[in-house]
Amino acid sequence: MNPKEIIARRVAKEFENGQLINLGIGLPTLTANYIEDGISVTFQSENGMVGMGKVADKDEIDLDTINAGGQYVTINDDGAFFDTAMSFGLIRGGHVDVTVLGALEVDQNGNLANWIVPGKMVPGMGGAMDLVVGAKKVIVAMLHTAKGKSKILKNCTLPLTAKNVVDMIVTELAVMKVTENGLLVTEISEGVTVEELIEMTEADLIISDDLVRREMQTI
Amino acid sequence: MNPKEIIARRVAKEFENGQLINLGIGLPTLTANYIEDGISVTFQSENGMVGMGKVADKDEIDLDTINAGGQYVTINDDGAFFDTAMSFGLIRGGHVDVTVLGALEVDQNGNLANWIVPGKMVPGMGGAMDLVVGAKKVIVAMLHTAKGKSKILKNCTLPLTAKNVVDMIVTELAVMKVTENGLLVTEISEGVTVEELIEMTEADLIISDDLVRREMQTI
Amino acid sequence: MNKVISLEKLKDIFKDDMTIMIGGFLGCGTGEKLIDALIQSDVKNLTIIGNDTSFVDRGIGRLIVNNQVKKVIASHIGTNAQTGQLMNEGKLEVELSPQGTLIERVRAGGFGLGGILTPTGVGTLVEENKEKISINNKEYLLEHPLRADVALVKGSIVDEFGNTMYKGTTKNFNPMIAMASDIVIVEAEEFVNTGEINKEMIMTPGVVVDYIVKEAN
Amino acid sequence: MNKVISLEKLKDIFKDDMTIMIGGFLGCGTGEKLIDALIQSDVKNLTIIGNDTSFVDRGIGRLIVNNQVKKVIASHIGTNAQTGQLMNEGKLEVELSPQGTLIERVRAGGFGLGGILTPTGVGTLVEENKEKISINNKEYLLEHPLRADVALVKGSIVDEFGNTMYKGTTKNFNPMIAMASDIVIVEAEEFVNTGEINKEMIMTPGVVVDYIVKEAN
Repeated sequence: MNPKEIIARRVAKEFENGQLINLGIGLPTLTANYIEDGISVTFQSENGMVGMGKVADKDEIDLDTINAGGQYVTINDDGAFFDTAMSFGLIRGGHVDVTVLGALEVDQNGNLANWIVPGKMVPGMGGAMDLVVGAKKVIVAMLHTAKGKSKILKNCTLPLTAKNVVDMIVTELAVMKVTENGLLVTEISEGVTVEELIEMTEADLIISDDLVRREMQTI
Repeated sequence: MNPKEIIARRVAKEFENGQLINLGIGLPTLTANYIEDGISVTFQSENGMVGMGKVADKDEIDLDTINAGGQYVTINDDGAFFDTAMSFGLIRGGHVDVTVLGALEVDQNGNLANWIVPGKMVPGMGGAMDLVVGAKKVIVAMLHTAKGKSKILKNCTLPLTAKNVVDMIVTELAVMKVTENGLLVTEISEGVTVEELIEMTEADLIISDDLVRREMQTI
Repeated sequence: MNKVISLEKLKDIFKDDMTIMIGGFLGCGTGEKLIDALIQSDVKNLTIIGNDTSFVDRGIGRLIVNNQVKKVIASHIGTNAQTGQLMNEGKLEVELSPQGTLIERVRAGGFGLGGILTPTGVGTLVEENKEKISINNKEYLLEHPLRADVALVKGSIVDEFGNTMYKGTTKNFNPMIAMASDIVIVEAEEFVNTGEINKEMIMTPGVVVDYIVKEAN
Repeated sequence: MNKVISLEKLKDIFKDDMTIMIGGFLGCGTGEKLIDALIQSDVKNLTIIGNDTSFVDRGIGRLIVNNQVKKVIASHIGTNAQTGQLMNEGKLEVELSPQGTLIERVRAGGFGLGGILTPTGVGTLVEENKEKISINNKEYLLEHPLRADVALVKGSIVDEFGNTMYKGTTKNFNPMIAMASDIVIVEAEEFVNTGEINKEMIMTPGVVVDYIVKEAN
């Protein structure tokens, strides 16, 4: 199983019946493929839709219906369309239960940086700042390292997207929860030792007494 | 012609093509009956409608369509329904061209009092405070006196609905404009002398050099 | 997820001292079955947030007459003499808020805003105890958000998932209170299968709706 | 009152240095005929307010490529490389605003609010030079309203009076920019007689619309 699939499958386990969920572009979107049987959730696309379906097949394309990544998508029976003000009312107002998004950096205080690399990449924050401030649960889904360097830090070095907002980090190596005491490792992947994880993580880690070993065939 | 009809007919002359107009309950509503030929305006009902039509005949009643006074009304072809937030967005945002409303008191500084008589009558301001602050032109349409006392004062004595908002006062006796210099009488009704008007008005009046004598048959 | 609930079961939700937002304008767009249930529950000391207190025999007005209300936050109480009388007797607290301000406060509560700045009420009794902020040399009142424990919404057409459309002038406060309350109960004038409402008419998404009462009016 | 205007005549409205709000999200819900007219007018030094700068060959993106823009206020510019390049060269000023904040600023401009308080952006670069206000021990940024000289709106169905409905996700910024601009121009994908649009679907009332362009897409 490739690392991204490991991450997407694990994130999907967090979804609960009836939740409204917003998935960021890229890896976070993959989680929709792995929702457990019997779990029914609603996806939001912040450009103006709840009840978003899948990417449209050629014969399903409606030029007026795109997701926040610009792809043509379908809308489910339970869906509805809204303008941007209402869409972000749902977000800022705490009506979105879970937001899953990627990060450039995240730190042990739950700070998140994912919108700008000064002088290099200035795409803008889009809806990300509102999403992480407004959603009830913020899950960062990303590869543990970039170019061999830990993306999980003691303190973010890039300009923040928001302060103290991340609840959970899911990487191919581990699942970590941001707690008042610091970053608590609750699950570690098959074939990874605690020592290796600590080695690959710049942030201080607290290892849970109830650490779960994630076996790849069961996630 | 009765005093209220005199007032309503005169106010209606202020309406211009294409305007969005909000009429208060009572006398202001009568103005809709006297709109001049060739003038096409749109009426708003702040509870959630633009393009309001007339009071519904028995066979036209739709229980879901009322005006701000609680009467069943019709909606015109050019109309639309909105929630209260949008309705007051139109009002506060300056999209309403004219609001016509009654007053308990109005003064020469354009202050208006029409929502409370402490200890006696506390109906609440409803939408009046937003309307007089938001509308581009505020016309007070009322009888000149109440129980023999002038309703047009040097300074309002009742709690205000808003400060410095009234543009024009139309009574059965005169038309007055609130200017930087004070209350300018621009028109006086047939059979009323300037001296009588001054006598019946507590506010200081400036008589326009171009004072128009309103002849009843022509208004 | 079956959101349909009976009026009988609904009574378990209502508690003394709750803050309840109720849709409607002079009773138009108020769920009278929900008011029935609230009256039958006989919970007391309620704080009611709505545009007005309607008439003595309709909507919010009936709760006032039944002495279940400790405080009302509304823009207008003039059509219900009982409200004024209880207020004068010191038995009912009334907070009057301009209509446009009131709906923005509810919206701010539901949309996660910390407050709004409005020119309405500057220089009047409404500004008492409120912060004034000057933006570009114009004064505004800082008005705080409102939220409630329960919203009683009246939907013209409601589907099984809770998606709701409101006909004509029944919209008024309904779409906003559905965003600003912890528990959202919708009374369906017409109840349909999920997906049967034109998606361009849905103002309240089912995701914010907790319970649906489908007894016909 | 005939609001229908030709693309040719439309050019008389556009002036150098104007602030223009443009609807659309990555070009979906942007009136491309209106962009054509703006490009043909060749007015310069525009300030453009919109969600994003789309792609180089679509919507706002085309104005960027045509060097007509002095400043952009948007939430995202990452899909149009030209925006970033001109910014880095100092030829284009970019003000980034979080999407939810940006739309509330436009709404405040159109709805007569002096500002809004949002938790979004607290503790980030976004808070620079902005007032922070604490409400119930939570910090909020005071964000100021936005208005424009002209709004370029794309309507899915527009009637003669200007009443407009927006299909699917083309709504995005369109209903709010139509409230926040002195001159509102709507490009009609479908043009119908007054009264033919279902009144429950109209998001923009004709009273705020000044001009309608009905050339088919």
